[in-house]
Amino acid sequence: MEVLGRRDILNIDRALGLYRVLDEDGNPVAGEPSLPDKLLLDMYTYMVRARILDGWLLKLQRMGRVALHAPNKGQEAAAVGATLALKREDWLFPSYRELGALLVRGMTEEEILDRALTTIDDPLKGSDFAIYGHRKYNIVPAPVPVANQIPHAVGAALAAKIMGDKIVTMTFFGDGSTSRGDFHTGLNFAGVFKAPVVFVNQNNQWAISVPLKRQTASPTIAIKGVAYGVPGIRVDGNDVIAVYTVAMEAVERARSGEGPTLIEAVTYRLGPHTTADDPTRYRVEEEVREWERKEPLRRMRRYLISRGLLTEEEDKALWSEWEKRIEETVVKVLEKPPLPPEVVLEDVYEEPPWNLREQMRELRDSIRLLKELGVELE
Amino acid sequence: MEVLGRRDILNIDRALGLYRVLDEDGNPVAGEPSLPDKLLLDMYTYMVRARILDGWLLKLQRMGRVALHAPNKGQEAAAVGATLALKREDWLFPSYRELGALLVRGMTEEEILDRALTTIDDPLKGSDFAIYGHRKYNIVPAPVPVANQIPHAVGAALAAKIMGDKIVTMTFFGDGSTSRGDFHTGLNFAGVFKAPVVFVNQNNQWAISVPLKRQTASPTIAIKGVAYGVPGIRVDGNDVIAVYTVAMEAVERARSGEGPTLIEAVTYRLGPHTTADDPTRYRVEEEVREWERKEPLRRMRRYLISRGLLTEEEDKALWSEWEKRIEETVVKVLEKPPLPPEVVLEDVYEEPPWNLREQMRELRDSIRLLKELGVELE
Amino acid sequence: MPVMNMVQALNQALREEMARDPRVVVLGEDVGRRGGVFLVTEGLIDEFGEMRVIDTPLTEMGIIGVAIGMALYGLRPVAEIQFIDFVYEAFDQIVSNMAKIRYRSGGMYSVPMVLRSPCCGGIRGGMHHSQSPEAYFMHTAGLITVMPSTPYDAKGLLKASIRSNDPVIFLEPKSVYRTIKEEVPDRDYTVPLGKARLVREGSDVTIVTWGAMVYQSLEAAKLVEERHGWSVEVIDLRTLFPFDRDAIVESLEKTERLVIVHEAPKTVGPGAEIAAYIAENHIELLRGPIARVTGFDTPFPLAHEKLYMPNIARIYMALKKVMQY
Amino acid sequence: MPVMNMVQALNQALREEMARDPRVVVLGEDVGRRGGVFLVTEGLIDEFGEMRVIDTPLTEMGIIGVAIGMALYGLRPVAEIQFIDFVYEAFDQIVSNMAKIRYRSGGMYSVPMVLRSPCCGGIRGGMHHSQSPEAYFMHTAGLITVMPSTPYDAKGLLKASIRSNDPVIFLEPKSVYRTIKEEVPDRDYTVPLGKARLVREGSDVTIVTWGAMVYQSLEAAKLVEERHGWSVEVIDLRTLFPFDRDAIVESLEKTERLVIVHEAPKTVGPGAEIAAYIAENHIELLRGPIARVTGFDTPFPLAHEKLYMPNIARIYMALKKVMQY
Ligand SMILES: Cc1ncc(C[n+]2csc(CCOP(=O)(O)OP(=O)(O)O)c2C)c(N)n1
Ligand SMILES: Cc1ncc(C[n+]2csc(CCOP(=O)(O)OP(=O)(O)O)c2C)c(N)n1
Ligand SMILES: [Mg+2]
Ligand SMILES: [Mg+2]
Repeated sequence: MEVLGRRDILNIDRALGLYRVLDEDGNPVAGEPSLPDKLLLDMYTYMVRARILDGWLLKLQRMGRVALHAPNKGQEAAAVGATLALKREDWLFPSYRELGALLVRGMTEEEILDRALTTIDDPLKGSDFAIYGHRKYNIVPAPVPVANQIPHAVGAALAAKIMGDKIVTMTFFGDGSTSRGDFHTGLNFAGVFKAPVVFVNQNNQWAISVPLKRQTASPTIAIKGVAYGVPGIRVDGNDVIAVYTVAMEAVERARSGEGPTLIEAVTYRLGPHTTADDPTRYRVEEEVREWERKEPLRRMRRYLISRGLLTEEEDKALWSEWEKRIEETVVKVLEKPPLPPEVVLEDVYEEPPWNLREQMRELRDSIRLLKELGVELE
Repeated sequence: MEVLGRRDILNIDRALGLYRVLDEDGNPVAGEPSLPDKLLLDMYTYMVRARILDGWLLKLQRMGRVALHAPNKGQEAAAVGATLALKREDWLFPSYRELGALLVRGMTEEEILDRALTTIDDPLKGSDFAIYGHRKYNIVPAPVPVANQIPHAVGAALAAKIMGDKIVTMTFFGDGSTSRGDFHTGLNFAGVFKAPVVFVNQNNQWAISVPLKRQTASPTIAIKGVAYGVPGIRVDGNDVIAVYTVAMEAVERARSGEGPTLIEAVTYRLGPHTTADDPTRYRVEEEVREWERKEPLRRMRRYLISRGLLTEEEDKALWSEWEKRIEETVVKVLEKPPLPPEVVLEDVYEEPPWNLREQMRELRDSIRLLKELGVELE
Repeated sequence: MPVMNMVQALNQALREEMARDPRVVVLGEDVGRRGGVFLVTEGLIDEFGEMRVIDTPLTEMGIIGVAIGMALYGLRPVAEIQFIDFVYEAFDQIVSNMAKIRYRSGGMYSVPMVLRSPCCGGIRGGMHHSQSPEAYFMHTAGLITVMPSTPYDAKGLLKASIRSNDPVIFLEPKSVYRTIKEEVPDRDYTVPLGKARLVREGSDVTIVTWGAMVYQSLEAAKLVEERHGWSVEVIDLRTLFPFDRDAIVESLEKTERLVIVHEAPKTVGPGAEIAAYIAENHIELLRGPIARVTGFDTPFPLAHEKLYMPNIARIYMALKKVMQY
Repeated sequence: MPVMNMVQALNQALREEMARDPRVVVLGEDVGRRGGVFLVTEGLIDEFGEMRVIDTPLTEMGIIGVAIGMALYGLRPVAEIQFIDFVYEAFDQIVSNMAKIRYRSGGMYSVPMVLRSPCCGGIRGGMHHSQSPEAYFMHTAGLITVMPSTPYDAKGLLKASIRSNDPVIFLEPKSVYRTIKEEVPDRDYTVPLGKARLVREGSDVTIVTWGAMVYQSLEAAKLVEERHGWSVEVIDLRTLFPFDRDAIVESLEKTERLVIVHEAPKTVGPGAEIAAYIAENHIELLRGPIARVTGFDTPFPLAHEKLYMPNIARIYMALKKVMQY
């Protein structure tokens, strides 16, 4: 039997393996990583900020001020580690569970909260929940239909290639999202055209209540790259240094014209799917406990302390500083006025056609009448 | 680095290799195949019939009697070999390029021609071109949007499993079709649910003008099964015995509950994509010449003759017998009246709702008026 | 008779149909252990097992494509799309196959399946958890499109849909899921497809509506009655295609005025067909203009959704317009 | 001025826009060497190279999804769908992204792209090579939908579409591709989006139509003129959304009678909106019923397509109905 001589491109070992720098307790598994101290501390700080902000969004949802939130807890390392590999001019196509990625790109807590609370300063003008983005940071706001953004990241990468820009695009998506057509088509185009894109799969084991083994019979997510000629790398997604390392490699490959990479970051969603979910219906507590032990902040803190880059006291100070700063931001944002009703009819087209101009009149008349009738609609 | 211990399911060697029983000149590559003489002769006869019928459909299209035809020439072995592995009660979900598969299932030339010419006996009542099917033979007529039928084959297979029927479904599709979402989702469902389905990819190297390497960067089509936990087998699609052999294995696996298989039958479309195509625009003549040498009928005839199962004279007789029979059928079918105009409004629902009843009146009135006006609309 | 909300009524409909007919299976994202995100399929997996209550991978195209294959083979699948806003990945399967297989096969094959899904706004769901895309389905020949507004109708219509030999798009206005409760028979009954429900009798103007807008329309009807003494008839269409034209015409024969209220955007929306149907076939019945009160021609917004959706003020304005013409 | 058919005019429009603006790229199945199955993109790959004329894998979802990403980044992609009947796999990308990204991003991002595709019947294309799905797009807020009926308009409208900062669905009636020839300027010009074209002046009845149905309508107009002396005005809408309501209303002020002719199926079709718009805003202009002559509410058939599509007899019947009311 003649066998095609191209097994090398399959990258099978890396796609079936699990790359790690730290073990679950924060001990280096194969020698000390050689990254600058500041970068290591930044990684941790971003994760801390994401964790605190995540908690606030949860609280604000319970207070009825945020429509819905998709908790990030436990997945901070994948978002932060991967995004840190990007340059300022690169583009990010996130999903709805990457607060840390937004922070790394430079988005502020205030901008994120404006968005979540649809205040007058909401950069996305109240369009949808759980999505974030900002042109200023080259972050395209995520579509809620999962995986939709994957071909966009590929298209933007190809556009950059066509225009001769040496930028890279990166997109995040979950394990469940790999079942969608968008994943298939995005990876396929990227493979065929060698698009400078990095696919970051956050394999958090669940798509709401559907476990990974019901999602795919593939041995790993990373190996799916084989179907597209896209190298796959499986990495411990709770090890921020490991994620950063493989992301750097992927970003450099992309930037140097060698094409796309599929990174599977193996992680776990410690919280509910969203604030509307009740995970006790479908998963056992022990599983959560087990992954809590492996969660990324604990691990990184232990490592930083053991390496002497952080003391227990400094860590406490870091947390309380950010807790205070973010709380102050929350208070400030809570006091902002809401978006004006007219936003409902704006930004459908560059210029509103006649139907929207008429509907703007209808909207304004209806608001006047509602006031007259004494009806509260919010 | 810890590596998942499941490399076995990847079936990499079979998915990257090329299974053959006969070489390009019809010589057995590894010993005499042990199949009954009658079966070997049947394989050849079905291919001969398909080849002749294909030629007629081409001619009938040029005569303006068939709206469009997708030539099969060069691909007869994949359709015939794979379908011969099915039992009567199994279900077939073909594409538009498998005349041989229809014949193997028992469909007659007359039924196929009735369909192609939309005569009064057209079993599908004039609905579309290039598609064939019949409930009598468990053949579901193909949708023209490519790959659409793949999830249907999976769903039917799952339904059979749920109902406890020990049947297998088989579906055909081209290399281009693997880029569509339907391929992705069909393979994924089949893998997750171990559906008793056999996927037969006719990799004929082209999707109209798009060559395989522009379709996917995957080293083979068969290896794509890895992404779904579906074993892939790559086979010489112009070697009818080889196709039959791997299809039998896949059908038996499916029937015994072991799940789906993806067969890549490597073949070549010798003719234009359809009667509306002009392949000289995009491919070179040498390529066609090269594949003509490898075409399946020549190869099988040489083998049968060398094995003593067929003489040159018998072969001539076989061809002229079928040429005569099919020509007679063509003549008969050409004389049949067309479908009545009312079919346009039938079979939308089980019972026509009020709008269709009214539109039937409109149709009849318009036909009367057209006659009165002396306008010919066909 | 037990009092139920729509979720309970739908759950019971599924349970009864699955018990009655072994060909009925349920599939979709999170329909198993999770019981669906709105719990419409709660408990079914315990009663009917994993073979008949199937948690699927996350792909609407796959759910519908596979359900079509199941229906072709002889099952009666009820496929859940978690929110109708996610149905578009399946649009090719719906338009090219679910709707067309009977026609394509000259009547030899059919696709007796139900696509059921929560739809419409009113729960702060934002752009992709609030849509009312019924117009797309109504425009697609081969499909039946249904939207109940009450628990009673929900149960009866779902059962009728499952028994239909034609494919049904069954849309559930999620804002009504738990807010409306009524007596629902604990036994088998169906509500026929294609028949509207007269919700409120009136003589001056007819509102044709469906889903959650039935309740907004009733409020507006009360308001104009109080303020102006106008008597408003409200018709709940229930089946959107084929819609009950007789019920509309009968009402117009009395009222001679028509307001159509729906959440879907206006342009080429479902209301356009109803208005066009009347303007084409019964213009003589009308005293003046037809009015449409609809979702605006924008994506569904997160902020100010109640201003986006038809509300009492906008319906009132329309009633006034047609009454004072 | 050179005489061209629509294929040549479209080809020239693409060529000129690509030369004028390096951001314009073309992508789709077989658009490269093959020049598209109708040769609309013929020769472009030789002139602009493989980076700007891109043969894609066979997936409409990918073509549109990737084109959206390109447009986000700053290109102006013209994505070809080989036949509009295959667009549905891309429907999620179209409805959820192409149409909504401007809104979703509060105006920060836009998707200046064109989806162009041969549409409509008349060439014995059968169920999946003949559809007229414009209603789906017209109902989707955020999209502009265009269909030219002449080579001149095709060139000018395509150029305007490529320059539009909003996403445009550009539908090309393939039965007209090579049958109609006219003088087309060899130089740059655009035909503005949103403006109808008065094709034939008349005073008794207005036909609003577009695409290939312009020609059927003209034949029917001639017939009734000869037979009955009725004077028929024919308006080619050209842009289907936002449609030129002023042109329609102006004509109705004169004729007071309206017939709408389109190939798309009737129920919730594009004609429903035009009829509803008039019934809602200008009912006082009408002397009698509006009539719609449309594709039947079935899948598009292979057999007897000319009976399925609006033809001279059916348009004649409708004109008679509204004239003799
Ligand atoms: C197309 C689509 N279908 C369904 C949903 C509803 N939904 C939201 S998130 C989700 C699960 C996503 O799982 P995964 O991709 O693994 O991401 P995770 O939530 O685990 O981060 C589902 C089904 C959706 N948002 N989009
Ligand atoms: C969804 C869809 N897009 C486009 C087409 C037009 N088309 C018909 S066949 C074809 C190529 C199919 O290639 P492949 O799957 O390799 O099958 P082959 O024709 O080579 O047998 C294309 C693009 C189609 N039928 N369906
Ligand atoms: Mg997940
Ligand atoms: Mg092919």
